Amino acid sequence: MFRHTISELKEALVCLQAGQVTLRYPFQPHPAEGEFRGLPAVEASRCIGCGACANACPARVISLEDIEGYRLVKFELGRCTYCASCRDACPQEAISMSPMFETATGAAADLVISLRLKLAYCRVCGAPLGTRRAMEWVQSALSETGEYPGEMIKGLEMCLPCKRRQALTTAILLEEVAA
Amino acid sequence: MTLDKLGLHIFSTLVFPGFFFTAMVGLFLTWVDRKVTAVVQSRMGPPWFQPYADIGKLLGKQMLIPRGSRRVGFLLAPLIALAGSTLAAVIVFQALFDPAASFVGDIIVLVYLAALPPIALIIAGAASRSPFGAIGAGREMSMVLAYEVGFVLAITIVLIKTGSLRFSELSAYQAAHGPLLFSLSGLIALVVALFCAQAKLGYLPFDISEADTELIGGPLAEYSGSGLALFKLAVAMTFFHLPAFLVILFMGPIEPNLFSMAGFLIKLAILLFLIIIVKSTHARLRLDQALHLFWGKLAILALAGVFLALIGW
Amino acid sequence: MNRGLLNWCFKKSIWVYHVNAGSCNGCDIEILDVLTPYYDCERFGIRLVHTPRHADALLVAGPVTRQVRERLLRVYEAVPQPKLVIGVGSCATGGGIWFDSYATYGGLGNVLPVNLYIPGCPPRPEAILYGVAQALGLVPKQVAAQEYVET
Amino acid sequence: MPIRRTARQIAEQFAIQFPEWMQLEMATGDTIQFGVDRKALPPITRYLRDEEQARFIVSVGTDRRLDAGYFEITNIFGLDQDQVFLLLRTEVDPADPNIPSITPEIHGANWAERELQDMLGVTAVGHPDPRRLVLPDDWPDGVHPLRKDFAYNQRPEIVPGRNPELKSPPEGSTLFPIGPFYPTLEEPVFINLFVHGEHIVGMDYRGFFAHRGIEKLGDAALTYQQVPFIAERICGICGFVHSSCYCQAAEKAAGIEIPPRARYIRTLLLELERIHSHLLWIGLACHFIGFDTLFMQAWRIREPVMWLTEYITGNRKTYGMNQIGGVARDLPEDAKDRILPVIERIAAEVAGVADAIVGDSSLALRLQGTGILSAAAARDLCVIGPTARGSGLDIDARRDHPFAAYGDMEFEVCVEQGGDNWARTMVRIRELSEAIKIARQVLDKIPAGPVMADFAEIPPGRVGVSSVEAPRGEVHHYVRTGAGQRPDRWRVRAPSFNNLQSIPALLQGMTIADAPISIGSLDPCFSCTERLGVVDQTTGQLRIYKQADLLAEFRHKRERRTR
Repeated sequence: MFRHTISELKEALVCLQAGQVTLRYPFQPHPAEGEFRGLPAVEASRCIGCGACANACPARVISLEDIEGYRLVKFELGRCTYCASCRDACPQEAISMSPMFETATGAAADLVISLRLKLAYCRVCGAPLGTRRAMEWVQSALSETGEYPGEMIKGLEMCLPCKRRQALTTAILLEEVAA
Repeated sequence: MTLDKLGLHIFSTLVFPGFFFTAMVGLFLTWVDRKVTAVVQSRMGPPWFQPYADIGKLLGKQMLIPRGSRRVGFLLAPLIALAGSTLAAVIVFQALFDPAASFVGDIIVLVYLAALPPIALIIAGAASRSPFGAIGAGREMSMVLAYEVGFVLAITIVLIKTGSLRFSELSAYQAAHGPLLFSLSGLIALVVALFCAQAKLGYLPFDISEADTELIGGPLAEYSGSGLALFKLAVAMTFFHLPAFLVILFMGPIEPNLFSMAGFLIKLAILLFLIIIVKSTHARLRLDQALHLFWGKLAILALAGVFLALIGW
Repeated sequence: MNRGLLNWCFKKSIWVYHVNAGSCNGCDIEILDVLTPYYDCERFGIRLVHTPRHADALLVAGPVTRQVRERLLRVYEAVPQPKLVIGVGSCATGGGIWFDSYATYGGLGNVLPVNLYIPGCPPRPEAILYGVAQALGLVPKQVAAQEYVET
Repeated sequence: MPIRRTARQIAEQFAIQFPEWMQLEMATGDTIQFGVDRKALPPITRYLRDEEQARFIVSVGTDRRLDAGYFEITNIFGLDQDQVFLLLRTEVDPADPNIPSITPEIHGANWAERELQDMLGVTAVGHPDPRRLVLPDDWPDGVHPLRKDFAYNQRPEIVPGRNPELKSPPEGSTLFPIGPFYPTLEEPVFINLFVHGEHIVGMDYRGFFAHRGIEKLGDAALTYQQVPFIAERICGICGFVHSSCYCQAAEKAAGIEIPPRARYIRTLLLELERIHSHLLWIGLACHFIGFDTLFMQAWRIREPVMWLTEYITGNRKTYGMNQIGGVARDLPEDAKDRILPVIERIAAEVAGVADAIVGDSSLALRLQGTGILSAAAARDLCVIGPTARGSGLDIDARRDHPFAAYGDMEFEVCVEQGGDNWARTMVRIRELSEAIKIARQVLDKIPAGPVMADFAEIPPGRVGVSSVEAPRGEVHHYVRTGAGQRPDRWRVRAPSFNNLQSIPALLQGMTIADAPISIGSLDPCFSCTERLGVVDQTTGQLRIYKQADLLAEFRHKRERRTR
C-alpha cells in the first residue's frame, strides 16, 4: 500500500513537472524547421515539359499529354508522397518543396496544378516534337558549346521521319549528281 | 394535494433542485473533471462549455436503433437511468436546501434510486444484443452485486452510529457529535463508500463494464443521439449528487446558512478532487480483480467498520 | 431545439471515429498525436470515440483496400446523421503511391462522399488540426487549383 | 558458445550431410544458397530445426516461368550463431505447382506458405490450415497476383456473397469479435475470440485488411531508386527500417559498398525511430488498459523526437533519406547540437516514466502473468524482436547479423525471462536506454566523408538478403535483381508477420480483458505484415521519351545535390 502511494506520487511528479505544453496552433503558427518537404511548388515559367519529374515520381503524380497544340503537364498532388524526387530530377529547378502543409480542402481538385506548354512542330511535316521551350533550351545549350554547326542545331526542329527522308533525299541527290 | 403544491413538486423534480439544476451543475463538474485530467496530462483541455455542447449535439442527432435489438428495453433504459438519477438528486438536494422535506428512511430510498442507473445499463446492454453489450451487461451485474455490498455496509455503519436513516436526524447527530468522519468507523465507512462511488460512477479503475478499449463502451456501444445523451446526463448528475450525498453522510452537519453552504462546497470539492485523481492515475482493473477487491479487502474493511461502530468507536 | 443553438453545438463538439482503410500507420499515429498534449484537439471539443454510433465524423486514413471496403461502408452506415467524412493523408485523398494497385480502390472519394481532405504523407499533426479548424470555419482554405497556359 | 563458422565451412558441411539433395549455388559473405529438390524440403527443415537451431525466416515465391520455365520457392533460414542466412532454392514445375509443406515441422512457416498459395498459386501439400490468408474474400479463385501474367492494375471482378472462411466456435462457447475496426488496434484486423463468459477458449484470425498490393506496382513504374519510397510506406512507424533493409539487400546483391558516413546516418535514424516507436508503444499499452495519463505523457516525451527527425530529414516519419548506395542527403551541420539535448532530455524523462511503471501496482496487476508465451512456443513460432526477447530468446539482428554501423557499437541485448506482458514491457523500456546509448555513440564516432557511393548499373539475376532489427523485431528483405531498372523480386518479411502468429498461444486461458493488452504487447503492425512488398520487373514502356542531354544535366544536378 505504502509503495503504491509512493509510485503514484512519482507518477504525478513526472506528469506535473512538464506543466502544460499545448501549443496554441492554429492561432499561433508552428512552422516546420529545417528543410521540411511540404507541398511541391512549380514555377511554371521555368518548366520545359521534359517529363524528368514524371519519370522520377514514385507515386506517379505527374502526367504528360499532348493535346490541342499544348503539352499538358498535370500534377495531381492529392496523392503526392512529398519525397522530393521530382525536385531532384528537374533539370530546370522549376520544382521546389514549399514549407506549406496547411493544405486541407473539400475538393481533391484543389490540389491539381496543370501547365499547358506550347508544342514545337516539325518544320516539314508539322508533327509535334515536344515543347517549344525544351527545343529552345536544347538549341541554346548546344549552340553555347560552339561545337555544333548552326544547321545541325536548326535540324533539331525536324521529326525523325522527316530527317531520314531529308537525309535520303540528299543522298539520292548526291548519287544523282555523282552519276 | 392542492394544485400549487403539485406544481411545486413538479418544479422541484424538474427544475430545482431536481433535473435541470443537477444536470447543469453535473455537466459543469464533468468539465472540471476533464480539465483536471487534462492538467495531469500536461495539456490544455476543453473549454468550460464543452459538456453542454456535447449533450446539446447528442440531443440533436439521429438515434439509431440497431437491427435485432429489443426495442422497448433499448428505448426505456436511458429513461430509467435518467429518472433514477433525477429522483436521487431531488432527495439529496432537498436534504441540503430544505431539511424540513426529509422523511423517514429517505436514505434507504436514495440508495435504491441510486441503483437504478446501473440497472438501466444492464437492461441497455442486454437489449442492444451486441456481444459487447451482452458482456458489458454481465460485467455490470457482477459489479453491482459487488459494490452495493460495500455501499450498504458503509450505510449500515452510519445507521449504527446515528441510529437513524433520515437526513435531518443525521445532520442533527453530526451537529451534536461532530462529523462521522472523525470516528474510526466513520472514516472506514467513508473510504469504503468512496471506492463504491468510483465504481458506481463507472470511473477508472472500475470502468470495467464500459471499458472503451475492450468493450468499446459495452452497454452503450450501440447507443447514439439522445439515448446516449440521457445516459451521459445520468452519469453527470450522479457525479454531482453522489459525492454530495457522501459529504452529507460523513462530513459534518448541514445547516441552511451561507457558512455551512460554503463548507459544503469545499468538502464536495475535496471529494471530487480525490475521485478525479484516482481516475486519472490508474489502469483499469480486470473484473476478477475488482471483484476480489470488493468482496475481499473492502468487505473485510467494511465489516471491521461495522464491528467498530457496534463497540462505539 | 433552437436551430442556431444546435448548429453551435455541432460546431463545438465533434466526436470522431478513426478508421484505418489500409493505411500504413503513419496517418493513424499522427491522428493519435493530435490528441496528445502538444496538440490537444480536445481544445476544439474533438474527442476520439470507440464506436461509430457515438461518432459525428469519420476520420479515414488509407486508400481503401478491397478487403476493407465493405466493412468501411458498414461503419459509415452505423454513424448517426448528420455525419462528416474526413480523409486523412495522401492515400485517402488520391490513393497515394498505390492508387492504381489491384488491391485498392484508389482513394476514399471513390467509395464514400467526402467532406474534407487533409493531404500529407503523413500530414503533420498541425495539418490535421488546421483541416479540422478549417472545417469549423476558424481558418481559411489555402489551396486552390493552379492553371498555367504558356502565351 | 559454439565456434562461429564461415559461410564456406557451413556450405561444405551441408554438402557432406545431404550430398544427393543439396547443390551449393552461392556462398558469399553472410549468404549461402543451395538448390534443393522439393521432396527434400521437410527432412532438411527437420535437420535445420533440430541440429542447427536454425530460425525460419520466410519463404519467397517467384514466377520465373518467363526466363527459366518454373516457379522458384526460396526458404530462408537464419543461422544466428554463425551470422549467416541460408537460402534453400526449390524449382517447381508449373504443370504441377506443389511443394510439401514444412509447417508441420516449423509452425512459424504457416503464413508464409499460405501466402504462397494465395499469391503465386503454389500449393503447400500437407498444410494443416490451408485457408485463404492474404487475398480479399471477394477475390476470384485461381487468380494469383504475383504471377507475371497478372497486370498490377487489373481489378478482377467481385465474387459476391463470399464471407471469410472462419472456424466455428467450439461447443458451448460464444463469439466475441475483435475488429475489423477496434479501438486498441490502430489497423483493421479481424479476430474472433471464442469465449466461455469472460474466458477465452479459442480464437480465429482474419487479417490482411491492409493488403495494398505493393508488389505489382513495379510492373508499371517503380525503379530501383523509387522502391525505397514505397518501402518506407510499408509501415508508417518503422518505415526507415524497411527502406534501409531494401537498400542493404540490393546493395548486397549488386556488390555495392556504401560510405561509412552513410552507414552511421542509417544507424542514427534507425535508433531515433526505435526511440519514438517504443515510446509510442508504451503509451498505447497504457491506453489499452485505460491508463490514459501515462499514454499522454509517453507521447509528450516522444514528440521532440518527431520534431528532431523533421528537422534532420524534412519529414516526421517518412524520411525519404535512403537510396541504394547510401543516403540522399547529409545531416544538417548542427545535427549533433540539435540531437544531443533532445535525447538527453528523453533519457531523463524515460527514467522517470520507467520508475513510475515499475512501481505502479495497478499496471503490475494487469501486466504480470498475462499473455504468457513460453520460450519453447516462442522458438517454434519463430517470433522475433521484443516478443522473443521477453520470452528469454536471446536474438537481435543488430548483433546476430550486423548491418549499418552496428558492428562498431556497444550495446546490450535486453532479454527478460517472464514471457508475459510485463516482460515484454520491460524489454522495451530497457531498449529505450540502449537506443539512446547507441545514438550517443553514433554522434561521437560518425566519420566525415561522402554519403553516397558511386556505382554503375545493377547487374541482373543476383540475389541479396538483409535483416534489420526494427522496433518490433527483425525485418527481412530479399531482393533478386532484374534486367532493366527494376528488381525481379523483392520480398519483405515484417516482424509482425511472425509475431502475430503467436496470438493463439498468448490468449490461451486469458480473459477478454487481457486480450487487447496481450495482442498489443506484440506491438503488432498489420500494414507491415500485409504489404507483400514485391516488385516485379517487366518490360515496362517509358511513358515519355527522354533526351540524352536532359538526362545528363539531371544526373549532374543530382550529384551536386547529394554532395
